Amino acid sequence: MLPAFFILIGTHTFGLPFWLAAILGGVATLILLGLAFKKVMVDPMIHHGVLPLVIATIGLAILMKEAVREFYGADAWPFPALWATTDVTLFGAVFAVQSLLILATCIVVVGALQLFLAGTLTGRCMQAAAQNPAVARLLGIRVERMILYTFLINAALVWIAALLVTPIYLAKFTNGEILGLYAFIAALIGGFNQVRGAIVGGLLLGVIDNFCAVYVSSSYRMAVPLLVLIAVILVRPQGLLGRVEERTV
Amino acid sequence: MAAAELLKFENVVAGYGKETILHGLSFAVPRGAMTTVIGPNGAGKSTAFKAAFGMLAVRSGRILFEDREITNRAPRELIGEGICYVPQGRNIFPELSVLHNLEFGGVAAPKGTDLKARIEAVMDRFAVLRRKARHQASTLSGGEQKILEIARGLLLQPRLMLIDEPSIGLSPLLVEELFALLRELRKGGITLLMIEQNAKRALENSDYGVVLELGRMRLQDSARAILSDPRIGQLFLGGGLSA
Amino acid sequence: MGIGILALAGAFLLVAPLGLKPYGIFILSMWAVMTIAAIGLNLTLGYAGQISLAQAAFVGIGAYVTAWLTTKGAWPFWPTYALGFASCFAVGWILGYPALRVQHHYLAFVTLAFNTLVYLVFRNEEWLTNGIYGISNVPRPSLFGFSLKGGREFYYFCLANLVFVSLAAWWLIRSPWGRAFVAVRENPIRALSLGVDTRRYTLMAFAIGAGLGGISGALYAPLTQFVDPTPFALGLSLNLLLMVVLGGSGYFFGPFLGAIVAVLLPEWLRFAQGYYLMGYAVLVMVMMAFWPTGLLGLADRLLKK
Amino acid sequence: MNTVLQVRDLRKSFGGIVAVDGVSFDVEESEILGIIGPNGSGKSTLFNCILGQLQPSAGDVRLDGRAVTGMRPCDLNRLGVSRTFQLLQIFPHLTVRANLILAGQEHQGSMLSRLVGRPDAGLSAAAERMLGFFRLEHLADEDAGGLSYGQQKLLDVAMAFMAGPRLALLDEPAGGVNPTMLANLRERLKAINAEHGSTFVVIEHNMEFVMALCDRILVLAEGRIIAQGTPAEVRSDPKVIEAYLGRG
Amino acid sequence: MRGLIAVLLLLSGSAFGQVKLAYVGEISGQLAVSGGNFRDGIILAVEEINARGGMLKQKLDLTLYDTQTNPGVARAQMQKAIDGEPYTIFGPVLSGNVKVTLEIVKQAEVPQFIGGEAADLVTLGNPYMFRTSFGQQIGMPKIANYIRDELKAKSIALIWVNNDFGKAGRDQLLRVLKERDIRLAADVSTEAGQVDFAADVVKLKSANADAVFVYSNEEECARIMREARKQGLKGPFVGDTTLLSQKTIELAAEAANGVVGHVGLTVDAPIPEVKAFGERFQKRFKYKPDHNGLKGYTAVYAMRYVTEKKLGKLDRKALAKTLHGLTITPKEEPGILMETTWNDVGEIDRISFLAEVVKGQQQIVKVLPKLGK
Repeated sequence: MLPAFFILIGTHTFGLPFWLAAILGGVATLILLGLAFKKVMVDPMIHHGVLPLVIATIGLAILMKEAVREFYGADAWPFPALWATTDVTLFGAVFAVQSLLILATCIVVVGALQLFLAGTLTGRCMQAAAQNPAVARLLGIRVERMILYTFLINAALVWIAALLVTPIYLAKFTNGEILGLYAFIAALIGGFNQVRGAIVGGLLLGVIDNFCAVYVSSSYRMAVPLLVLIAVILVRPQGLLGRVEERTV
Repeated sequence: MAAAELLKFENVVAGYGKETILHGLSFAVPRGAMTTVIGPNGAGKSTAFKAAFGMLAVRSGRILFEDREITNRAPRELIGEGICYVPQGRNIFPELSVLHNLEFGGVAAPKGTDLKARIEAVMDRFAVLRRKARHQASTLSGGEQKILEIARGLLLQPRLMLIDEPSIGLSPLLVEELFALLRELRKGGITLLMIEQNAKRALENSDYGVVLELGRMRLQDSARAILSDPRIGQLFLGGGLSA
Repeated sequence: MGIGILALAGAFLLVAPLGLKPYGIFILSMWAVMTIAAIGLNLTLGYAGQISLAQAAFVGIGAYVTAWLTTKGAWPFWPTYALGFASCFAVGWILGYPALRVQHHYLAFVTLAFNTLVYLVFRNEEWLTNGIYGISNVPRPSLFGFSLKGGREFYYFCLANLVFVSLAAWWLIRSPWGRAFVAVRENPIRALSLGVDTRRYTLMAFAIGAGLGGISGALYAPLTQFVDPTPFALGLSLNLLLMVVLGGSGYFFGPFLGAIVAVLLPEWLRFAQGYYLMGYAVLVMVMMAFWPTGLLGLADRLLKK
Repeated sequence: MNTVLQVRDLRKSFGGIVAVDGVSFDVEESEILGIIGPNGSGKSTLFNCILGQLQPSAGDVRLDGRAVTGMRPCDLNRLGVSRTFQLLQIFPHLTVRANLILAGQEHQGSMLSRLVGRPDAGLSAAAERMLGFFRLEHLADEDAGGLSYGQQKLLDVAMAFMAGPRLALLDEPAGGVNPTMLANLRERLKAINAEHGSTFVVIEHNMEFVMALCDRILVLAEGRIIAQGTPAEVRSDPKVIEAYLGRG
Repeated sequence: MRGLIAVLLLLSGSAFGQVKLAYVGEISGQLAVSGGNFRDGIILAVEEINARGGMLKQKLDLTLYDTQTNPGVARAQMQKAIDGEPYTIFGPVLSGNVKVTLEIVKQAEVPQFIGGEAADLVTLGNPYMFRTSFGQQIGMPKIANYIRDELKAKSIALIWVNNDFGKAGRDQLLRVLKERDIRLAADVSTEAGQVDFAADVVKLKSANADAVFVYSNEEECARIMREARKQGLKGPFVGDTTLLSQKTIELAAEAANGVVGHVGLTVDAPIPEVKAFGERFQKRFKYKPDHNGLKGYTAVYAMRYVTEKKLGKLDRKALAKTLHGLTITPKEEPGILMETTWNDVGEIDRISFLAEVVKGQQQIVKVLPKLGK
């Protein structure tokens, strides 16, 4: 939600061309949702357990929503599409160019992320820091910095996601809630500690959701992903593809 | 002329939370030799290693390396000084490949180090690592995993290697191989400080022995002398050295 | 000193309605009702350490039971009140089972999902709940022939309920059960080895917390006199969680303070017009950053110094 | 003499690793039995299997002749078996007194009577006696988390005796306790044994402590019993020394 | 606590010679757009009246109360508003919030101009309640007639938002379609605030109906239209006011073209007074109002007309009584913009429009007469 509005502020308030606003919006996202979120909220609070952090994050969500509403209005805003909104016919089926390009972008981004995580030393250091921070620290890996990187990458992904979905979903101050919840459910279903898991979870959730919308009563559509979530959590708490995190007794 | 001792504990007090484990530990590690630390459970052997490697705050006392104080410095800096630490148990990243695990040894290397060449050199030395370089590290056997950890430590060409119970979970034959490897490393000029459960076998392979009890140094001598000391058995079964 | 503060607060709650307009009285009544729900959640979360994001669902169940039976069924109030508690107790017991398997954020998500499912039932099962139209004209009860229709009278009724629930919760916390709850929270393995049947106590913590949610709902319905699904969505559960954590999770008076912050504070901040929710959000964040153990956790630390 | 606990051919493996490998022994009434052995010899796993914290892979545990294999720890505890853990396990946010009452309350009355009955479950006097016995009276109303390590350890042990157990299994009661406190602890344990005839099984690394406390000692190595006897016998057994120092 | 009392005193303290008005509505939360429009319409009218010397020579003093689109808050805020003893209450816009506050408004006997359009509101027994726009039971037959007579459709695929507004509209529509023997080929419920409508549109498409009826809030309407365009769903698309609102058109861009529907109130109406209002509004608030802006604006003028021209004094009960069965024409009161009648339960009647979106602009195809004529 926020990156979309950063970009809109750029184009509307400062009259910037879209591409420049998009880049500046990306930078603002990295700084605010990546760097500042980690340094100002997560770092000081994580020692006190998760609950205070959750509450503070709820507070942050209210703040961001209300700030956008107050300074930008409660309306939804149209958002320029990155590509033409025409259709093409492939193998007898009609596809929107937009959908295909979104799919392509997702594949490229996920591929790049995988490549970065598995193919570069920094990426592997991030994995190491996530899997076993104690050993990583012994090897001289700067665990703190790796964690910061993950926050930055997260912010960047949010920015890309915003660029992709906002033309379809429109920019509105309440957009973040539903999408964020779905992202979280997807990650839980797939397994938290895996890029693969998140992808599988997301795909599965999308497919289930759409099948339900078509075949189950659509007024209970929201229920089915949640039931799947409950089932997954109770049967396989680590997620479909997740690893059991090793515990020391 | 460098001092005869590479690493020195001086009256080190340390512990976890409210519990104090090291009650003024002092001993020195001779340069270029292999020293084994033994002692009953709770003597503070592993704690001493952790304190030396900056993983546990030292409350008082000093730790010196090459006559320079390294008390309470971060692991990353100590790696830079040339100390490497191989902790107890399994410390690899099972889902990454063997080669990538090995690479982590060089994360803290100063700029300009030719890590590629060093990795090659290490793999020359440990054929099994080259053979399985592309395999997931979890497919290695217990002994191979320990070798991987030691090889990873060698990447920065350390002067001192701290090894905590390398033989745990290894078959007797593998333990023999492991000790042979350690002797070889010592010949190559690396000072070794090791904790071992299997005190007899470890001492037989070592130059010196240090006996800890209840967080203090009780005895330090040549490995041979300690081996033949009748009081050692008693130490493990109660009564202490003075009894 | 504690007793002095308590007496002062009690005196204030008793005389406040005399000087307040109906709006203020309504807000105070809402505070009392929400505090009851938060006390329930505090038992589950604060004492027994089981995170639940479903408290709003129980408030909803209690509210619907009361609203439905007193309007369509023309039942008197008290049986519906008891049924509101009992049905939530039963459902809460069942919801406790996942807690025997999973903990922390997994449990949070199971309960969150449950809350949303209950909300969907409220909304979609029109034959039962009148769906999105809601149930209007929920009557306010009378007590010993004395009508509680007026805002002030109903406030005292809510307050009496709050006192009753507080005393019951106080008794529970001081009883062996309270100790067992804390034991389950702090160290279930050791508790088990001391003969504490952690399974039964965990379920009990869920059920009692849920039951208090039901009581809160049974009061909510006649307070607002209109029940529809929207207030019982996830937002209220998060808000109740905020009350418990902000007030001081695991402190007896935490929910009272937390409900002040969550119910009364936004009203006080309204002078800031459009900015009031932002101000509120900032306050919440600041409190959590500096006093992660909540207001009472802070007080506790200051007193010990 | 009565046999309180019978363990027959108990086995436990994790994955491929066998932690307890066919252990059998008896514990007689009012006996203090010590179990020693090097790190990783399976002592704590043995305890956890006996006490239902872990499900044994095979074997049989009997309490007073009654099969209790795999019974839930809370049920076993209510049959009169209590334990302490290797690491300190107290409830830091309860007061010392509340810790003690908690340790006894589940033996009093029914679930319902514990809710409506007296808040102390009628255990105040017993808790007071226990406080006195372990010399913790002055700390009764402190949060247990505020005590020193040694005091917490005493409390931990005291909790195991609140319900007047028939059998107490203590896992390293002396671990991390300073020498003065240690003497106190040993003397208290001896006194309980003498006064109430309670039966103890003690895992301990502190040899001095265990040799002075126990009547009989089992030596465990690699999941098996390799020796047993009086402290003196065990101490001079070459197999035991080998287990600790390794073969040459 | 002292703070609370102080604030309360501050808010309740009324200055002499002012007529107090209250807007209790959705300033934040899910329905902030509609509530915001309604609010700004009121503000504009109040400012205009005050600029011209007020009502009965007294200034109008408007206080805003935010329900956050939340019934519990709405109830509290309505109570707060009533405590301030306002002459008239405007809002809420969300029908559920109208219901939750019904009892206390009725008890307080304050005239209330609601924005809610749910069919049952005026039947719930508050004699002080007046609509500012058609209830759905008035609008829906007009659309159904259009579907039968102009589109000649035999079947309809319906997509609606599952909140009180959408549900009530759907129930009304189902009733009138049945009366006209039009078959319901698909009945797709969606969530308020939903962003992804891919599956829903698939369902509409597979229904193969003669027409598609879209009944949701503005943004969701726009998203549905975009998705429909993406999937090549041909329509024709029919809807009510929200589907043809300025906001929807702006958001859906070219996907909105060709949509036809019934519009109760619109600034694009071919009426000079309405157009002039639209321009004043845009000048004041920098955006183009939707029908809610008109609702708020005309409600204030209706109140003023009755108070000043009919009563000559501030009298709540008389205001309500007089308004029942009254017709106000723009000639008598320019601020009413269009001739408007309230019946004996507060239901509203005035002309409405059939509109079509052509090249991103709402165009009035036909003016539909008042029901009472």
